[in-house]
Amino acid sequence: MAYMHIGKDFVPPDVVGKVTGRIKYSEDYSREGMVYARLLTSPVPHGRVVNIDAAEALAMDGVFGILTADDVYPDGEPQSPGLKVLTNEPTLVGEPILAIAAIDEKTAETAMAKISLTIERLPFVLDPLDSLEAGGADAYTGGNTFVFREGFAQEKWTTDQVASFRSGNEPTAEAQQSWAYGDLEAGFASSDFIHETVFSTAGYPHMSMEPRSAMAYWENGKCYLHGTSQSLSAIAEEMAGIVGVPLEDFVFINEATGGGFGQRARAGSIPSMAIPAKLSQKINRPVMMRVTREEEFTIGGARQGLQGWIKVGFRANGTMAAMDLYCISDNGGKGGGGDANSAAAGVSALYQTEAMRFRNSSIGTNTGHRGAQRGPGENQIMAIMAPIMDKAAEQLGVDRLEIRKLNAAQNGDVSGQRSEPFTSAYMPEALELAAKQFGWEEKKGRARQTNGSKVRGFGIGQGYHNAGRSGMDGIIRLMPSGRLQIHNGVGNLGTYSYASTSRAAAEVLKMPWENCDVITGRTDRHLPITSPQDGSNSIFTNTRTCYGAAQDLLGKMKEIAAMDLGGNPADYDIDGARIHQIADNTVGMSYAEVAQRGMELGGKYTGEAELPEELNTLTQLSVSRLAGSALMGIYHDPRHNNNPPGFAVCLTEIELDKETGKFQILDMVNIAECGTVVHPQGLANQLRGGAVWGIGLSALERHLYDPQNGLPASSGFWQSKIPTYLDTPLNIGTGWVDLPDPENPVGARGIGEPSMGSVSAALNAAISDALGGHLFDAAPVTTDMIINHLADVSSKAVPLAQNNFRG
Amino acid sequence: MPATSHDVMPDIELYQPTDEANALELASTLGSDGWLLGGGQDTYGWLKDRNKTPAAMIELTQIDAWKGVKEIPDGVEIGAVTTLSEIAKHPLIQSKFGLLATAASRVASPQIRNVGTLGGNVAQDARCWYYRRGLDCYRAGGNICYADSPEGLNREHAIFGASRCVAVSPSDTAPALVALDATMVVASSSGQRLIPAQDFFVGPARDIVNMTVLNEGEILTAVRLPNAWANAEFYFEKVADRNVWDFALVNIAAAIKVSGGAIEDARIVCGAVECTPRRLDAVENAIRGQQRSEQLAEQVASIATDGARPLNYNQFKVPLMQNLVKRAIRG
Amino acid sequence: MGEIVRYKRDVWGEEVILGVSWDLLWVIAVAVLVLLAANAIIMAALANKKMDKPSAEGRRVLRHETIDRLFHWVMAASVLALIATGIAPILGLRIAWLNLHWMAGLLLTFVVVFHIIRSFFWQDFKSMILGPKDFGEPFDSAKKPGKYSFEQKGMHWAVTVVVLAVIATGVTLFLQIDSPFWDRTNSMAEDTLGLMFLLHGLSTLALIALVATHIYFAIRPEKLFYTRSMLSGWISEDEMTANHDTSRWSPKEAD
Amino acid sequence: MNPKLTRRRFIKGVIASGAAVTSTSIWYAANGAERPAGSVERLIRINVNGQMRSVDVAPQETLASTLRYKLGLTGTKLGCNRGECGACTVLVDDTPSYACSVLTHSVKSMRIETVEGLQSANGDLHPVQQAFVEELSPQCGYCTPGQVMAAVGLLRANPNPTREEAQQGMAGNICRCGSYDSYLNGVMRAAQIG
Repeated sequence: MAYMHIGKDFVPPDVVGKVTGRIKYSEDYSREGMVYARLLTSPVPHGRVVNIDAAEALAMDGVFGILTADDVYPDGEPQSPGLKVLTNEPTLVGEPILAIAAIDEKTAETAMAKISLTIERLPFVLDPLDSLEAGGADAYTGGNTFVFREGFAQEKWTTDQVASFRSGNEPTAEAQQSWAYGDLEAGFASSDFIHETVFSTAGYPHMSMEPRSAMAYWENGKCYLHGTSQSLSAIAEEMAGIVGVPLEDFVFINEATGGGFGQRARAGSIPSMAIPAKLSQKINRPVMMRVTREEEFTIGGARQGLQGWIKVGFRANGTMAAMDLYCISDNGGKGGGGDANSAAAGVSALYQTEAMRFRNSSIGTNTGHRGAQRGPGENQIMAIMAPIMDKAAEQLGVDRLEIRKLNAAQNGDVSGQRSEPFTSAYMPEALELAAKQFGWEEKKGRARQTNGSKVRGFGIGQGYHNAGRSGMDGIIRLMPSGRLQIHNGVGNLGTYSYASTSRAAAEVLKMPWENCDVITGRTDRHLPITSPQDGSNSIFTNTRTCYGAAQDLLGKMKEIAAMDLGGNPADYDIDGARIHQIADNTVGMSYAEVAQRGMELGGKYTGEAELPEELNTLTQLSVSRLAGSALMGIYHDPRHNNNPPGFAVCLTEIELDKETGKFQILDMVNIAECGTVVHPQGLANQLRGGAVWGIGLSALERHLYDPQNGLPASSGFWQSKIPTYLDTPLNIGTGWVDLPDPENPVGARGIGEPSMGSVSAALNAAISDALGGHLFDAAPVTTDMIINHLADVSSKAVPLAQNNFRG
Repeated sequence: MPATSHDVMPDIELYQPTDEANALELASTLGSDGWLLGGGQDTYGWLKDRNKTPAAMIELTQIDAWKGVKEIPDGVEIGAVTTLSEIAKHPLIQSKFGLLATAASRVASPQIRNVGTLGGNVAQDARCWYYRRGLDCYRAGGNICYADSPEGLNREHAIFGASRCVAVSPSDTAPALVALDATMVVASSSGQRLIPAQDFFVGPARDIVNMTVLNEGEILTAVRLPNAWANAEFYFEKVADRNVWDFALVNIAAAIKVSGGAIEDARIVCGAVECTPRRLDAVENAIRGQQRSEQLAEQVASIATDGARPLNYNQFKVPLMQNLVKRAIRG
Repeated sequence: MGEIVRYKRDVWGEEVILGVSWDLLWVIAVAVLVLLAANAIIMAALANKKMDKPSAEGRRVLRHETIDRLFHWVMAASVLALIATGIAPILGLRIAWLNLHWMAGLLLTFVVVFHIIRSFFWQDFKSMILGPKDFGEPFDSAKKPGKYSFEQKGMHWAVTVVVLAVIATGVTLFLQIDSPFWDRTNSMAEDTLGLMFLLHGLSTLALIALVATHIYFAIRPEKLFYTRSMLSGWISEDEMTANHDTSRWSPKEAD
Repeated sequence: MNPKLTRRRFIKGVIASGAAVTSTSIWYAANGAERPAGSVERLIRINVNGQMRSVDVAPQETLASTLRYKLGLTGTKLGCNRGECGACTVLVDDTPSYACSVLTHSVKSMRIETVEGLQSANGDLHPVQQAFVEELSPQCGYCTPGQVMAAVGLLRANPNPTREEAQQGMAGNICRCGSYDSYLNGVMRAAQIG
C-alpha cells in the first residue's frame, strides 16, 4: 500500500531541540523564588523510623522546611507494595525518608547532616532463597510476598527443599502461581533430547540517563509539576491523586524524558515526583528536586532477577515437545514485577512448544525496587533459552537456524496461558531475512574456528513481546487556519512515537506533515488518554487512536461538505488539503474553510456534543476545554482481537579470546518483525538500542548488593556497567519484514522490547558456541565467569545467587 | 544517623599557585588540610560525597614547570601534571616509551584522559567500593575490612600482599612506570628526593591509609624515564569489564630487551593484583637468557602467581594473570 | 583533645566505638614520667638515711629457677615487641608491623599459659599470694616479706590482670584478621569489635605504664640485685636476710 | 602522633556532635590554623561561547554548576555528576572535558564552548548538529549535548576520522538508549558535511 507518511522518515519536531540543547527536561526549568530539595534516604536495608529530629536543621539560615512520610500520609502509610512518596518503613538502602528544602543544594546537604534520625533495624534478606528458607528473614513487615487482595504474607520452604533446589534439582514446593497447557508428560515421553537445568539471571537497574528530577509550584490553586514520564496523559490522573489535587487543577509538564525503559510509565513507579509538589505546597515556594545518580539507582527501578529450573524436551526432528519452567522471582524491596510470567509467555510464543507448564513464586528481598524493564522476563529467559536451543540442535543433528524455523511462530499460531492467537506472525520470514542479511550460510562454517587464543562463536537469538493495546482515545483538531493539530499524550522519551503515531492522522487526512502540529509536552495543552508508553505498545495503540480520530474528523468534514455543497458525505474525498466531490473535484472546500464552517456549526463538530461514549476522564476534560476551538476529531478506540506480537531476530558473530575472557562482536544484524514499518529511522534506532541493551544483559549488567549489610555497590555507572561505545559493535545491521498486521489500521505492531531479547539471546548463544557449547545457564556471562570456566576454576560463589552475582 | 545522598561540592578553599615554591610552601603549611589537585578526576567524587573533607585544594596544574615532556641527559622527564592524553600522543613517548603511551591511552575515557594527569593517575586512591562509599574501613582509619570476608564482594580485589585491606592498585600507568624503571621526583619545601617507581607505592602492611610513600607536604613533580629501557620490546594489556571507564581486573606492562634472539633483561609488572604494582621478579629471572617463544611463555606463566592468595570471588585473577604473562612473553 | 574513646560510623552510619584514643598514650607517658620522677626524687632524698647496701658476696641462694628466668625474659621480649609494633603505626612509622605483632602475641600467649600451668603445679604458688596482711608491709619497716615483697606481688598481679586482658582481647582481634591458620570473617558485630579494640587499647596503655614502672624499679640501684637474680638466678644470703623474712622464705642454695 | 588520625577523629567528632563543617572559616578557627593567603577570588570573567561573562564563582564550583545555574546554559546535562557518563561534556580550549568534573576556576582563562554556542549567527545548525538530525542520532536526547560536543571536539582534532577512530573518540559518552551506531553515523556524515 502506498502511504504518504507511513514508512517514511521525517524530522521529528523535537530533534532539533535535542541537538541544540534547547529542549527542556524537568531539571532545566527554573522559577522565580525556586528553592532546592534534597532527600534523606534510608541507611539501612530494612528498618522503622522511630524518630526524626530536624529542629537544628530547620533553624539553619537558608532552610525552608522538610517533608516527611507523616506529611504525605497523615493517616499512615498504605500497607501495600510499591514505592511510597516517602516512607517511615524503608525496605531497601536509599529509600527516601524525608526531603529538605533550602536556598541551594549545598545548604540542603549540610542541613541534612544535622537531622537526627532514629531507626529501628529490622532483619533483612538479599536472596529470595534465603528468605524462603525456614527461619530466613522477610523483606517486608508482615512477610516476604504480597498476595493480591490479601496483603503481605509469608512463604516458606523446608530447608531440604531450598537445599535441593540450590543443588540443581526441580523445586518441590508448591508455587504461588502456575498455568499449563498440553500434555507435559507425554511431551517429555516423546522427546529424544531433554535438557534440564537450574539457571539464574541478574537483576539490574534501569539507569536512565536523566535522573527523575522534578520541579513543582502552585499558582491559583493549581499544581504545576515539571516531571518525567513515558506518557504524560497515562500518568496524569494517578499522579494528581498522589499529589492530592483534583485532575482539573493539575498540570503536568514534560517536554522531554531522558529515558524510561519501563519505570516511568505509571505514576506508581515514579511517586517521588510528588515530593516537590507536596513540599512546594507546604512551604509555598517553587521547589526543584534534583535527583542524583545514586538516588536514580535506588528509586529508578530494576529488572527482576530470576532463579529457576527449566526442562525442555525436543523430538528427533527438532520440534519442541514440552517445556517445564519454574521460577523464583526476586521482587526486591517494594514488591512488584511480573517478569516470570512474561518469560513463560515469551518462550511459549517464540518456540511454540506443544506442552508447557509454568510455575512461579515471587519473593521479596531488601534490594532495589523491581518493575518492568525493557522486555521484562522475556529478555532474560531468551538469553537462557538460546544456548539450550543450540545444544538441542547439536545433539539432534539439526541446523541451528532450522531448529528455530521449525519451532517458529507463524500466522494462525497461538501462545501463552490462554492459547491466544496472534494477530499475525511472520517469524520464519524474519529468520530468513536475518540469515540472508547476515550471510549465515556463508559464515556459519567459521563457528569455533580458532586463531591463536581467539575463537569464533555464532549466535542466533529471537525476541518477543506482546506489543499492542487498545481502548485509548484520540483528539485531533482542524484549525480555522487549515493546520492539523494532533493531540498526543505519548511521552517523548526517544522513540519518537509521539510523532510517528500522530502521522497516522496526517495519513488519513492526506495532510502534508509541515501543516501538522503535534500537541504534547504538557497536560494543559489538552491531551487524550494514551496507554503508558510501555510494553512496546505505542505504535500499535496510538496509531489506532490517531487514525480513528482522523476518521472521525474526516467523516465530519464530509458531512459539512455535503451540507454546504450538496450530495452525500460519501460523495466526497480529500486531496491536497481540500475536500471535494469525487465526481467533480473542482467542487470543494479547503481544509481551512471546512474548519471555519465547522466552528460556525458547533455542536458535535467542535466537541460540544455527541461525544463518543466511554471517553476517559482525562480525555473528557481535555475535550471540554478544547470544545469550540476547532473542527474536532474525537475517538474512543474499541478493543482489538488477539495478541499482536513484536518479534525480532538477531544473528551475531563474536571472537572470544580464551586468555582474557573478553570478546569482540564482529558482526551483528537485528531484524524486526513488527508489521508495517511506520518510521524507519525510529525503528532502526530501536533495533540498535535494543542491541546495546541486549549486550548489557548478556555480558555486563548486574546488581551488586553486599550480602553482609545490604548496601548497594552498583549505585553509580562505575559498577552498573552500562555498555559503552567500545563494548558494542562498530555497525549493527538492521532490517525488517514489513508485512502488515490486520488489527492495526496502518498494519503496525511494536518492537522496543523484542529488539533487545533477540540480542541477549544471540550473544549468550555466541559465547556458548565459542566455548564449545558450554552452558552457563546464567546472564550476564561476565569476563571472570568465562576465565573461571576455561581455567576450570570453580568459584565458591553460590550459583543461584543473583543479587551478589559472583561478587 | 545522617545518611544522605551527597552530590554537590561543599565549601572548600582553592589555591592556584603558579610557581613551584609557592605550591610547596602551601603544601607544607596546609599539611593534611590541603588536598593536592591534579586533574581532579579522583578528587571531586570524594569531596561531593563528603567522604574526604580537606579544607583546601592546592591546584598543581597551573605550574608550567611541572607540565610537559622534555628530554634530559639520561632519558625523558615528564611533568607530573602532564595530561594522560598528551602523554599518549606525545611523539617522544610514543617513539621511545610506547609502553607508557599505550598505558596512558587505556585509562578511563577520553575526557578523563584529557584532564587527568600522570601524577594523579599514579597517586590515585584505592577503588574498593566499600572504601569509596565512605565506610570507615581500615583504609579510612577504621578497624574492619568489609571486602575480605566470606560474603564480601571482592571480585576486584587483591590476590597478593593483602594485610587487612585487600584493595588493589587501580592505575594503568603505574605498572608501565615500574616496568620502565622510572624515577619519581618528589619535592617538598625542604628539598627534593628521587624514588624508584617500584618503591613509590606502599602496601597496607606498611601503610594501610596511603597508597604512596609521599609524606605530607611532598608533591610528585615529575617522572623520569631512563634511556636504559627506551625502545625495548613492550607489551601492555588491560583487561576490564567494559572497555571504557572501568578499572583493570588485571593489567600488565612488560619491557623486554632482546639481543641476539635471547632475552637480555626484562621487567614485567602487573596491576590490580596487589595494593602496589606487582613486579614479577621470578618470571623475569626465569626468562633471562631464554628465547622469546610460546614454549617459554607456557613454561613460566605459572611462576607469576606463586604465592597468590585469592579471595572468594577473585580466583579468576590467577589464570588471567598467568595468561597475560604468557602474552607478554610471547610478544 | 581529652577524649578516651574514638568513635566511627558503622556500615549503616550508626556511631560505634572504634577504639581507644591514642592521645592517651601521651597522657600515660607523662603520668608515668611524673610518678617515676617523684619516686626518684624521694628515693634520692631517702638515700642518705639508708643503711649500707647488703653485700652480694658470700653464700648464694636460688631465687629464680632457669626455666622461670627464661619465661620472664621471653615474656619481656614479647611484650616489648608487642608494644613497639603496636605503637609504630600510631606514630606514623611505615613498617610491616602486624605479622610481628601477632607473632609476638602468640609467643606471649604461649609462655603465659605455660607460666600459669607451671605456677599451679610446680612453683610455690603461695609465695605470690597477696593477702590482706601484706598491705601493712610498706608501712612497717620491721615487717619483712617472704619470697616476694608487697610491691613485687602487686606488680605481678597487676601485670597478670593487664596481660590477660591484652591477651584475651588480642586473641579476639587476631581472629578478625587473616592468618596462616584461618581466613578472617566479619562475624563480630562492629560495636563488639570496637569494644574489643577499646579494651585492647586500654589494657595496652595500662601495660605500658606497668612496664615502664617495672623497668624503672628493676634498674633502681637498691633493687638491682633482683634484676641480677632474674639473669643469674641467685641472690646473696646477705641480700636475702636484709630484705626477706627467712621464716617465710627458705630457698635452697644456688648451684 | 599521626596527624591524619587526629584530623579524622576531629571530623567524626564534629559530625557526631551535629555541627557539620560548613565553612572553611569555622574549620580554621577550630583547628587554630592560619589560613594561607592567596586563595582564589570569586568574581571572575570567563569566556563562554565566545562571550566574556562576569560571574561569581565559589572556589569549589564545578563548571557544570556555573554553566547551568549561574549562566542558565542548561544544555549541559548532569547525568551522574561523577565523570562517569559524559552528558556534561563541553569543550575547553577545543578539548572535550566533563564539566561536572572540572572546576570553573581551573578553566577561567580558557575558551569554554557548550552546545548552545554551536549554531551560527544566522541560525544554521553546526554540521554535527545537522548530521545528528539527518541520521536521527538522538533517542531520548539527554546525552545528546554531550555527544554533540564530543563529536565537535573529535572532528576539530581529526576532521576525517575512520569509523573506528570516531568510535574511540566518542567513547567517553554513555547513551543508555544505545544509539551509538546512530551517533557514529552522524559523526561520519558530519565529517562529510565538514
